[in-house]
Amino acid sequence: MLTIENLEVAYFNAIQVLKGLTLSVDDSEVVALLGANGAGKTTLLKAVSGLLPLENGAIGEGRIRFQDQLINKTPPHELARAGLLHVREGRRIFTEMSVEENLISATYALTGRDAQPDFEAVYNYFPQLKDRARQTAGLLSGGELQMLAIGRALIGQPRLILLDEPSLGLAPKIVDEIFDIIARINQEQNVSILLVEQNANAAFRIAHRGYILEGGKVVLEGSVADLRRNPDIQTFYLGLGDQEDKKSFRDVKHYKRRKRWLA
Amino acid sequence: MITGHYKTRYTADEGIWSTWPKQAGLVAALVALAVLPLIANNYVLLLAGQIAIFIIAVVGLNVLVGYTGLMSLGHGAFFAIGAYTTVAVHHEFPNTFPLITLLISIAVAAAFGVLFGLPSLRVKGLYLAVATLSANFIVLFLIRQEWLAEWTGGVSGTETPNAVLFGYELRSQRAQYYFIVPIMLIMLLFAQNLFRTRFGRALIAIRDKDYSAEILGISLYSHKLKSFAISAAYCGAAGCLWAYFFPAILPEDFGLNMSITLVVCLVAGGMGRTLGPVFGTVLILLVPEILKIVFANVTDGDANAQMLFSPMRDIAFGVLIIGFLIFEPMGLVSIWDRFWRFVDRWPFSK
Amino acid sequence: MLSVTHASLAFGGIRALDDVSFTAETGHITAIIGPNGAGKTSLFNIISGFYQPQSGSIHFDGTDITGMRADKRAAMGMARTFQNIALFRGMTVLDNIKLGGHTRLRSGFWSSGFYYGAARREEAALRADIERDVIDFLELDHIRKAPVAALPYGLQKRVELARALAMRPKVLLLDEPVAGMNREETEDMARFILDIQDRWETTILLVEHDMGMVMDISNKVIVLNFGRKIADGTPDVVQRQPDVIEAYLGTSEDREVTV
Amino acid sequence: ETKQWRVAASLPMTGPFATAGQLVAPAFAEFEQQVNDSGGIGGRPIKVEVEDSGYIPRNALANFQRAMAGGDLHFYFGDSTGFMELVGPTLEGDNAVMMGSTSFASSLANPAERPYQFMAGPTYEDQFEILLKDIADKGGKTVAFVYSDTEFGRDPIEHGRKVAADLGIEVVLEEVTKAEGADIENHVTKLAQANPEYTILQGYVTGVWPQLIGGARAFGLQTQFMGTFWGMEKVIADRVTDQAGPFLDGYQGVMPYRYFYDQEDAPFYQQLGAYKKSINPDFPGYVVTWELEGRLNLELWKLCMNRVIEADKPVTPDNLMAELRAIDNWDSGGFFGQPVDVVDHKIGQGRVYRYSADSKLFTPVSDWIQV
Amino acid sequence: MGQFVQYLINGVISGGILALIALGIVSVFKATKVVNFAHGHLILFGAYFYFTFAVMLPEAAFMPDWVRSWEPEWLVAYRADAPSFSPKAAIASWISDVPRILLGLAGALAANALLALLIERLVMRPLLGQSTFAMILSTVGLIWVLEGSAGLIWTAEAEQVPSLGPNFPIRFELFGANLFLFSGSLFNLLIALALFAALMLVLRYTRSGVAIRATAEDQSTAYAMGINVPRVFSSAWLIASTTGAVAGAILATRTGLSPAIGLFGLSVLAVVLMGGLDSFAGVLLASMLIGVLQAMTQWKLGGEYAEIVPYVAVLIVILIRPHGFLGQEEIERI
Ligand SMILES: Nc1ncnc2c1ncn2[C@@H]1O[C@H](COP(=O)(O)OP(=O)(O)OP(=O)(O)O)[C@@H](O)[C@H]1O
Ligand SMILES: Nc1ncnc2c1ncn2[C@@H]1O[C@H](COP(=O)(O)OP(=O)(O)OP(=O)(O)O)[C@@H](O)[C@H]1O
Ligand SMILES: [Mg+2]
Ligand SMILES: [Mg+2]
Repeated sequence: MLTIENLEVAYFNAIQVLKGLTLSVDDSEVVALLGANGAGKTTLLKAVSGLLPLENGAIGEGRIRFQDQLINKTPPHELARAGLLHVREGRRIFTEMSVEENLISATYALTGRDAQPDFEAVYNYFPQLKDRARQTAGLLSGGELQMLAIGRALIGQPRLILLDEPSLGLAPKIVDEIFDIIARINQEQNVSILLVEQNANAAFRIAHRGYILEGGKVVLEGSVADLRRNPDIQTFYLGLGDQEDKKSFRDVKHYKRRKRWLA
Repeated sequence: MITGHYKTRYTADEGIWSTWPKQAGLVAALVALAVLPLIANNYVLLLAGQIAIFIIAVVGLNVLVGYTGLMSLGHGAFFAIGAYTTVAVHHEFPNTFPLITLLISIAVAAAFGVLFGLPSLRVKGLYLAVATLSANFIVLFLIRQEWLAEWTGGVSGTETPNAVLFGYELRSQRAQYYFIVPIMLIMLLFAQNLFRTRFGRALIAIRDKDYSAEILGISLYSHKLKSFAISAAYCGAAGCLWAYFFPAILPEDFGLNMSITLVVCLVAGGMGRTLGPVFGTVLILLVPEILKIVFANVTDGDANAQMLFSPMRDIAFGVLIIGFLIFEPMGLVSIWDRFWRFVDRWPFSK
Repeated sequence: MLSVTHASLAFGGIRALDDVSFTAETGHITAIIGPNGAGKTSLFNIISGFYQPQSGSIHFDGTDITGMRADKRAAMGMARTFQNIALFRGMTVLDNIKLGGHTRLRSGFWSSGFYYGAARREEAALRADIERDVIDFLELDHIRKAPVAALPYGLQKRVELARALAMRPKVLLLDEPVAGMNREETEDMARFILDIQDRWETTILLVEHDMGMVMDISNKVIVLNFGRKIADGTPDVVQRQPDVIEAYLGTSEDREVTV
Repeated sequence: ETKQWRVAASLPMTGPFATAGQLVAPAFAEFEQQVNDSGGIGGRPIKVEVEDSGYIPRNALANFQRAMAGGDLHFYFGDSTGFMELVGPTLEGDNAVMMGSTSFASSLANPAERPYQFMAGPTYEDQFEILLKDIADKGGKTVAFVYSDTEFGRDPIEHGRKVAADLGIEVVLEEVTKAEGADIENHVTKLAQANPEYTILQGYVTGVWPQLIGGARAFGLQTQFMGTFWGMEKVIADRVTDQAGPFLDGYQGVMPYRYFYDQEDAPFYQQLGAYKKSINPDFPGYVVTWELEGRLNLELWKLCMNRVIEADKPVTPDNLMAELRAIDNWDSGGFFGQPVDVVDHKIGQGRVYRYSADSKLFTPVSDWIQV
Repeated sequence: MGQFVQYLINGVISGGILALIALGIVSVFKATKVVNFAHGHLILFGAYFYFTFAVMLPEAAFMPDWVRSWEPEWLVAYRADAPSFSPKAAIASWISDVPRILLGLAGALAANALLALLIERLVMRPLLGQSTFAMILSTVGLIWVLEGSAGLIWTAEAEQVPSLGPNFPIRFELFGANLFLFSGSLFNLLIALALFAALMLVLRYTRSGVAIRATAEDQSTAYAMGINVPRVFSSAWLIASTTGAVAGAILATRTGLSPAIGLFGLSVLAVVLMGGLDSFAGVLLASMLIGVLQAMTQWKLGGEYAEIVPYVAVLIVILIRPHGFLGQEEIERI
């Protein structure tokens, strides 16, 4: 579905962010991508969805293929029309338009495909949105905004969704809800999902495989079950103590433990 | 070979002319400014004087637009207020000492600045730009009124006084140059100092994120108004010098055209930087003249050829502005920065 | 130190806050939690003075500050960070932090413009102060001259905290300080917050969705739902309240254990 | 010693009055060629340099100073009242130069304050006076002043009021309009309300006056429209007639000069026509009045030059201006219908012409009126 | 009272033209967040193009005679006994002008559209991703380029162009006063309002409207949603340039050709902000209000006051309503 080989990306021809990254997403698979702040996760998604040039970024080396097509230089709207939809960091809802108009805006992703937008399907996943269809989107709560962002992608009848930190700033209960729905979407719609997350617990719940990104490179990859067993992942991403129990934040030390994959 | 500039005190780290190549450059620039009139003809001095005056005004605009992030398309009005205040002061008290007039012009312009700034407490962005533009038109409208004509000369403008310093009348452009340029330098230094200390920093904070500034204890009301006042004061000073420099003024001199030229100078030079206005003004005021000289040399003053070339000059000028925005959007100062980075790292620079 | 009594706030038809009262004890960490849209940020906004509550009052340090402008409250020693990072993007880290010192400095427009003299001494003193108490403390030395816009998210959050600290606040309002951070970074931030509490006895108000952190470090937890306070107490107590679990926590804790 | 006489000019070749500048500019090149072909002045060739000002006084001042910096300058032609007033006070000592312009602003005809500036015709005030006298002669009782909100438009208004009062004519409307792109409907409405016998238009070059007259005619207003120098150009009137119909028929106005087609007893016009034909076989035989104005400035300078040189005096601005002031009973050979004097640095006469859409000519309807 | 109605009519007519000009500024703003300072000069080009295709081209040797003046026999007969300035004569002369009016309009629309595409490609496109401020200023730079180019291409000013509709005075009596208006102006008003309404409906109620608004709010997200952002940009410029061409043609018939048309366009900015940059309805309201206020001021106070009416009005309005009559307030969530 999506394969990325040896990708290098720099902003302003100066700030090198991705340094030879390789990754793939198979059909109907949920792949989690974890990594520290500034590791380049968002940059990777922007590179895939063609948004980099709008932010003075550029792909140097490397190839990105979507459904066996080379898409290094394909403009974003054509990717959307081919079924690759990007739910961006910070949700990026059109705040001055109504919820419904936000959904309509995504119908452009169906251009050139013989398909009708299915608003009801979206409202089925997210009943709250239906109640607020005519409301100005800027006034929705954080969870609803995230639902709308995902709903907007669904309108485009995607084959692959790039999902950037859907849990950001959401209450625990909503995070659960949303992740449940993401899992449902993956199963029912047969779409692949590349999920960028900081909340490893939540991400591992629904993902099949995972990658750990650090300093612009993949430092670890494997099935979710494998990753969960990795002691570094347990310490740095899952917050488990030495005995695989929950570690209290009050016990955090001033010095840092070294990560084994850096060795 | 310079491998780095080590600083041992925080004050040194905060200095502006911190490296010796920069200090040498500063001295060279000052010497050049001092000797220019000795070798230049009236035409060059006319341009130099105009540029110096404009620099003051653009520095003022920079305070508001570049540092505080409030857009204005009406600064021609403050220029006008400074100029007409000077005329009016000399009309009432013919022998006023020029620096006193300058201070009065500054004060009056600053007061108008506060008045113009009132909308900024409610209005942002383009709305503010158009509010100031409107204010500009209204000021010009008032200046043209018959009932103010005694001081303003009304529609047909008025002759302006010459500065008299200690019994010596500044008639020649050379003498005026030595009056204007030091004032410009002082005002430039003042602005530079302002923006590396508390007050100026607060303005920049308002530009970058107003509510965040507020939460740090910066009063938006008073700072926005003060910014308008300072900005207007600079333009008022420029207006005062303008009135001394030119033999006559007309209301049209200070219209939209001037306001836009000020903005263009600022953008070409680089907003929010002290040297931006200097570079921008020099570029924007000199380019049309250089184009003229070039075309005059090509055509040898021939009328028929001039007819063809004159519109092309306008086109060239517009293309220059657009080209700048596309290729050097941060203005000339970014070239300047690159230059100094190069010098500082030489011979390791590539 | 800080108390809110019967505060209500509505936007059009939406009741963002509905008769909310609570007190934050001096030197304690008080956490405010609740679902999205419950009114936590709105509560911060009326405390810091961006919105005026339609009814109710706010007392800070013994004074009634209801109706006072935001910048005045800051001068009294109130600092905060924002849910969506609100740094001055055009400036360096150092300048951002210096701005935190704004209310402590005296030099005005004239002395700033003339610089040599009072203004210069004051600037140097501020710089020394910040270097010692803020930059070293929050481990920002390596990026002090970097423009904030280019920093990764986590560091930006830390710079925002640094800026607030430079104000020497009596009370510090933190709106989702660890959102978007992974476990490791969250731990760092938790450490800083605890250290601040220790070192300056700052009163801290904390809005956060990371329950692990909230429950571990706060002394008291207040739960909001639809603008109303539904619970108030120590973390242990609140955590077990069924209506809190129902409205906010959900059952994810259980699920996590199943792994 | 200079080898050639230098003349420089600022003309508005861009900006709002570009039409005027572009029409006049070729005359300067032609003057240079014609004078040099006939041996120059006092045996030395002349050099004419033209610059664009965009009708901005400050630009014209820069042009002027650059011309001055280029060596001895013997005549300068300015392009606006604003420039003339801006440069006026600086013309002293080494900076002095004889200076004509496109402006007829009354303040420029002032030997005491403007010792080096002159005007090749009557001031706008004079022109108004001529028109009002003509109205009075014909028994007119009411008049409207319609003028643009510019210095140029307002220049003669106050004087006009006074003269009208003296002549017993009532000013029933004073209407201020934009210099270009005026809101014709409103102005016509107001004219209709005031219903004056005569309407004097002032302060327009190519625009507004034709539209205003057209609108009023279409509406059926009977008022007699009148104009001053810049609103009296046949080329414009002809264009309007060709493109929009004959509504300018009967329009009148004051003109200080004879139209170029009026060549009877006008040796200078005949020569100029012949010369133009010789260098350009397509020359249609008509020279626009705006060009005549520039040309007359140059001719006056040439006359003064010749007289100074003949008198064997040094060619200085003071000597040139002294000769100008001494012009008395001068036969221009065309421009004026009778010998003229220079008084107060101007030539205060003109007469009223009327446009006929049939013949496409402005023909005189009054005698030369002296003011 | 009758006089009042007269000036009201005059004001509404000029308000219609203001609205038509404003339309172009608003549509570019809606799509790109750029306020086009050069819109007046786009209109100026429209006017010159109209002149070129409706006056200059028909006079060219290779054009058939009927383009310049269409005189079928029935028209000659119809006109035969009409007195000059009568409606009949006006209609007849308009009919004989129809071919060149159509040619002029078609030419102006096409040429202006081409010009706009050029501007969009060469100036605005390279600035994509730059701050809107830079884009706005580049339109200021465009003013010089366009003005210079116009000066280079056309020396023709003070030219008259045929009016779009038949132009004869209409007289009627109301409240005891004799009122009049020109049929040509009425025709212009109708064209302006029709264009305005059409565009407003398209943007409000169609999918394209959503695309345009989405692009305005967040270019890159709109792009990622499958919206062809560059196409949206060029369409916005196309709308502006074609409505601008019509506005130019109308202005040229009303006030004659002159570079002042460019400046006139600039003053419409005040109207646009008064209405609210992003609201068509608000801008229409503001246009009418300014038109009427200006007419009333001209009537009661005279021309020098009329000129500053828009500026005073916009200042007052945005002090009371910082986003104009109907402009949308940005939601800033802290
Ligand atoms: N538009 C940009 N211009 C310049 N640098 C950028 C830009 N966007 C990101 N960067 C830099 O690239 C690096 C990686 O950023 P990116 O947003 O991809 O990280 P991330 O892994 O998504 O982090 P986070 O978890 O904070 O979202 C950071 O150092 C950031 O400063
Ligand atoms: N400026 C505003 N205009 C209108 N409504 C607002 C505004 N600010 C907040 N609201 C509304 O008030 C309610 C409370 O919002 P608030 O931001 O305080 O929630 P929160 O608890 O901070 O949520 P989150 O956890 O998502 O940050 C929400 O319904 C929101 O839509
Ligand atoms: Mg990211
Ligand atoms: Mg919140």
